[in-house]
Amino acid sequence: MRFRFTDEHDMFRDTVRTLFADRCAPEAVRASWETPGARVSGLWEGLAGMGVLAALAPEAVGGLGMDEVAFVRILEEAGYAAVPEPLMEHAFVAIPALAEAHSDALAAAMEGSTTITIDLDGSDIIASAAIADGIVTVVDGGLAFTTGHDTTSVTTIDPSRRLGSVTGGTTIGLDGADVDLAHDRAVLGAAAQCIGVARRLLDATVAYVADRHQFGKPVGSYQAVKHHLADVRIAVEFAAPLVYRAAWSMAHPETHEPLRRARDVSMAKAQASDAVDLAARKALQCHGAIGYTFEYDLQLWLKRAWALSAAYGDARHHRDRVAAAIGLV
Amino acid sequence: MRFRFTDEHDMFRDTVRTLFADRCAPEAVRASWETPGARVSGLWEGLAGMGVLAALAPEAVGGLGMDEVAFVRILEEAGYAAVPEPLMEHAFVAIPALAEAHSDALAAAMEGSTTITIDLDGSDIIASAAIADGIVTVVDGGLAFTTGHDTTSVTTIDPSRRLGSVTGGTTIGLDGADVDLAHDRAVLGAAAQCIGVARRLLDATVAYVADRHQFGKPVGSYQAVKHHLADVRIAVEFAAPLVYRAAWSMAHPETHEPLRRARDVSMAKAQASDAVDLAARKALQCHGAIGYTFEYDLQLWLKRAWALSAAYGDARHHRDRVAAAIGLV
Amino acid sequence: MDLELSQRHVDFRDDVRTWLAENHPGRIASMDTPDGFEAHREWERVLFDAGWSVPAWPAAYGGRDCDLVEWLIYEEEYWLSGVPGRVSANGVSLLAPTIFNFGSQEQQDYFLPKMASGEHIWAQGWSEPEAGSDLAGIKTNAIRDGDDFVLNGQKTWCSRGAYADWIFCIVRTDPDAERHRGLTYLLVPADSPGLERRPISRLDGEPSFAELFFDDCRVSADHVLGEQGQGWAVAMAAAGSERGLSLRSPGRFMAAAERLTELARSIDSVDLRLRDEVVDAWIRAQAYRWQTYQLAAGLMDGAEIGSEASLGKVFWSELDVELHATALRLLGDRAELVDDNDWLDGYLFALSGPIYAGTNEIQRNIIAERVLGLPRR
Amino acid sequence: MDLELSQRHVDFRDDVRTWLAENHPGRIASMDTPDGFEAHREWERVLFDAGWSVPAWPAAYGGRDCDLVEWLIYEEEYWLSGVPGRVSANGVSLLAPTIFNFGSQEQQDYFLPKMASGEHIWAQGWSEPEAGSDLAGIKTNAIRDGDDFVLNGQKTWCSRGAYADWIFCIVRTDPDAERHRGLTYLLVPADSPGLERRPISRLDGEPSFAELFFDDCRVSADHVLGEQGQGWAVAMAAAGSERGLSLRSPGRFMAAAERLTELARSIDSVDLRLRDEVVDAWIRAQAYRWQTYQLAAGLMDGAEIGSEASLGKVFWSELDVELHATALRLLGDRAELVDDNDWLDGYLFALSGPIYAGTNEIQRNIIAERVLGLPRR
Repeated sequence: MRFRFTDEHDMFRDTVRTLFADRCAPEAVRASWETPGARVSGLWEGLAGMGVLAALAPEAVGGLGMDEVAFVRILEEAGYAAVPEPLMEHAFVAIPALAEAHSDALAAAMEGSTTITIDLDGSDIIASAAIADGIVTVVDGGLAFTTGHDTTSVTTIDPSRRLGSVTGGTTIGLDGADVDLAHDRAVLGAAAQCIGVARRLLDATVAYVADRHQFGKPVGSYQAVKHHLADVRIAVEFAAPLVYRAAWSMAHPETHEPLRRARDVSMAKAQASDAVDLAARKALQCHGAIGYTFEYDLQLWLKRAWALSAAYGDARHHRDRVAAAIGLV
Repeated sequence: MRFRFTDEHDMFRDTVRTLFADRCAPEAVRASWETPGARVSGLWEGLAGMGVLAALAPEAVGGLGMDEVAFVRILEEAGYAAVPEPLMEHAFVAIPALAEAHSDALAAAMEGSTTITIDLDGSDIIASAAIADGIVTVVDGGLAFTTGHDTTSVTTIDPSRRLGSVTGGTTIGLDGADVDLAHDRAVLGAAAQCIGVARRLLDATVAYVADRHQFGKPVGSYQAVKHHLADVRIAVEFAAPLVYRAAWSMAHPETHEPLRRARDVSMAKAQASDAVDLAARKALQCHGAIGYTFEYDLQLWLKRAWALSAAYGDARHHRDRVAAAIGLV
Repeated sequence: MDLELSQRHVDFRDDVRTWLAENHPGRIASMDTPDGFEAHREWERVLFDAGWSVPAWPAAYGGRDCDLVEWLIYEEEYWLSGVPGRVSANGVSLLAPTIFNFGSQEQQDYFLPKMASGEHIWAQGWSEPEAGSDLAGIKTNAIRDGDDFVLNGQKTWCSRGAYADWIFCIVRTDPDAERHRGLTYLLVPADSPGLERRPISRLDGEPSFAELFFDDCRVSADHVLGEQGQGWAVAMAAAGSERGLSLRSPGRFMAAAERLTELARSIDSVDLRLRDEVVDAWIRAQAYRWQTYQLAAGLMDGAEIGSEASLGKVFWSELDVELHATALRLLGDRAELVDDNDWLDGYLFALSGPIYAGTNEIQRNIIAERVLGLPRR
Repeated sequence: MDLELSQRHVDFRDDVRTWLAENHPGRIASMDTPDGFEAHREWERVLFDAGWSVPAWPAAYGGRDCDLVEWLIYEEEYWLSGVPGRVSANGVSLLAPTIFNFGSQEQQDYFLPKMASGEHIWAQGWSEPEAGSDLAGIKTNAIRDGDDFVLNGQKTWCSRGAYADWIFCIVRTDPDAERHRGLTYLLVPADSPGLERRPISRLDGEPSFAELFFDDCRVSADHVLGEQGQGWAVAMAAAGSERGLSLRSPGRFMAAAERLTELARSIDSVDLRLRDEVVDAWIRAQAYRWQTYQLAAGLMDGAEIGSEASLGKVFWSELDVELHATALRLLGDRAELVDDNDWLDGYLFALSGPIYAGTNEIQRNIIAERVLGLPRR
């Protein structure tokens, strides 16, 4: 028992953080809104070049053979930077599924010449549909892979999610890929991004209230504001370890009691959703009117918070899954 | 439409408030704990003498013919004073039921030579059982009246509730008395007492934090404490009108749409329960350790808050009743 | 105590209800777009021509001399009917009470009818980048020069500011005076030379406020409301009404709660936890209604509404956020869609409630200090 | 990163579990009654004789030199087994770390073994009527007189204070020094002449604390812990551990959450809203567990636990209240019964959590100022 990230974990995280800081500043996120098909310049190529896209693919096929413990911290950084690309869908769900199924599509996805999103719950609205070359879907209870589809964009509050509905295309089964695992990956990936978004909302708000003065002193010196932000800090502090723990459960199926992965993943998402909801509410309230504007960058994370909190099941849904796992149904 | 108490309403309330202040100070409440059968000296007689016990009985039989709008404010005062006698059960539920049924027991109850409690939901634990001469109960879906029973006291966190279980006795039907109305009376009476308890908790806490100093200034000057108590004030402010409104609905059955009384009564109890729960939590937190002690009087209202919040259905239960009334089931 | 409508009030309610049903203009564009703004102005004119734009005002200025209870009934019917919102709200709710209290006869006669008819749509110019909740920090200068004031500075968060005809401002006429002193309440034509307006968009990109830039902008001294240097007192009187009855009437939240209930009814097997939220919102809308009727009865008997207004501000603004958040949860993955999604639009609007007109943190301070009497420091 | 127990830890866990199962003394009276206090002292002796009273201490003082992970496992098993609580907790959790840090060799050799065996049960004498959260306001005087200090003053809220053998106090040895200065950490025999003790009852009438009255009470200067006048620094080191790992281990809340889950399972058709509360409590107990293991890994690598301890204090104390409140809601009209109602007892105990060891308001200030770096004023 040793709940500590290794220096390698930290270095990999830091490298990706630097890439996001260089390539995915708020202006880049905003630029992605202009047209549904726009990409953040150089980002996908950069991630591919570092091996991030192929991180979870086995070394035998040219991946990094990295485990989920390392990767959830990358996804946390993606939330922190509000990355408007389907990194989670592509690298955390699709690549492992394609690898399990020995799909022909794996190589192109690993080198980043394609971008893959997911549609695991049969919704007619799919995140990143407008920029996806392929979609991992569920057909007859098993995973499948769709390409060559047509996409109609759907306007949402957060255009960087690039939702769309999809018609046509060719679908083939991904035999050997685990549909429940793919679903749990999406849930955990969303939870990890929630943590990153919550941290960013908190950091941005702490900086703002320390600087902004009203009635002759910093807004952040008022006890009410302090306590709002202390509550956010507490929520993040106790949600993050559940995300890491769930990643560890996923990475170590050999030590599984039955249901443990599902239980751990759902605990993580329930707490991460609650944390990011609280962070968004308090960030807006502590910013006041400026936080409510389109021009100010806080909105990038507010909208991401709303979307990710509900994505792949909200806190209520995941508490229900935990209830089932601990014999409370 | 004129939502204003009359001067007569206010005068009657003030008279009873004075009686409670004189006869039912905290020492008197404590004294009632010593033995299960103890009474607050002079209080029941005083209430009888003023006509309070018989307030809801028709003038034709010697009552005051008062309506529920006037009486809920008396019950609010009973909560404010933590009166350890079954005023609500006796005067707000039993007397009207005995009057509707033209019961022989009415006269003695009106003059206060007997004390009557209620058991409307078939519980084996009855409030004020240890001091009751009679119990209004439900038998075969109709109201009934039990006398001559034996009581075994049950020890609870709030000994002034004098809970007991009952065996034996003689039970006769109260033909003509409305069981649903009796139930709604109990709910509304509990709600009114919740408001009074919440007001007392707030007043006591405001006084304490204005006086108590820590770190060189009054505890009540800290913004966190201010906001705790502002929240309590808001909760009481918006719960009380629902109690008055429900009393008016009960007093004016001629203007009833179907289900309106039940809906209004349940709205009142839902909000009053939430308000008194919040008041109790914040009162204890703002007092700190002293509020947690047996010697300090705050506990009289804390315990009453816990009991009344749940009595005759908690907030959840009553929101479910409102759901049914507004077509949400 | 009488909590039923009298026959007179029932007749009044039926009149409003019937008129609104017969004159419902259907869905019109957002009042924060140029076309939508003018469409809303036309709706104001329709209301005005029928005597329904400012029913609580004296007949002389286009009203019906409604008492408070009638006004509350009118508002309930207005919002329940689903007709468009009021582009004139800033003027009618925030400025008009101040003009009635502090305006000269000439000002009243000139401004009030044009406000009632929609000829003048007003925006509020109080906040500045460095003076949000702390209005005493206002820096926009207005220096007297002959019969004019010359304005220099910047205002922000002006709702309707991009298209409004007039702006009611608080400006600093004595640059040496500190904090609350030396402020003046000034009415500014939006087409004044030297005044530039820049729209500010809210979260979803919809222009929703404006910034105003004053660069040697000349405004006639006739347009001072109240006395020069008395702007703080004049403004605070309006701030009382801003936080009070006139800003957000219960009808608005009762209508929203009704619509939320309909939404929940339209969904198969609503999760009990969500249903509980719906019922809670519905009850709270009713609580706000009855507390308001109780407050109105006091006002009609001559009581004044003071710091108690803060209780209502916190209550309705937090109810509004939670009510809309519940609706979005009910909508599930439809919640984030923008097109024809009144709930998302309402949620974004509601989010500003706990912030504007004095943040809820400040309202809670007011409740604690002025209602409960806790020590300031 | 390794989040499974090693074989060594599994063996350790099985040892603890087996020993506790085989030596469970059954239900014993409350430690706040005279008989219950002595029964709990006997239980301490049983633990000590088997080497399970202070497993994290050095073997020389009766411990097993457990590392932090082993200690956390021990605590999980301890609470899950349902054996009696620890009457020695004040000494072992709050005082012992201070003795290890600041005590002389002589003090360590004298006090630690007796604390481990239950021969000395300790109470904390820090709070005073006018110095609750604000310990710098301490007024109890201790004036040096030859080899003794002479104490006058009053302490309050001393858990176990009515029957304890020794009391660890903070007293003012320099009456002219202000606030934090001039305080001294002093160990006081409970049977000292001039010391009177009065039990204070909590809400349900159970004696739960004591007041201490010092009237020319003489205490040997040998019993100063650390240096005279350095009491604040010495106490703050212990306050760190009070708020940190040693005060409330995750095992306590995991066990409570398990019992809550069992309670919910035992009830037919639990309301979904209540079930949701149960699950939330269960998840939060797990969150506290894993956050603690993460913290422990840092500590074992030489990191220090500072203001971050406040995060845990707020989290566990509010979890504890809500967990017990949920249980009472599940019990319905059985909740208020006193006899054999561990949940009511636990609720009353939990209510003190957000108050003692620095109120949660103060903890949130600490988080905001020292963890987030917000300005103090």
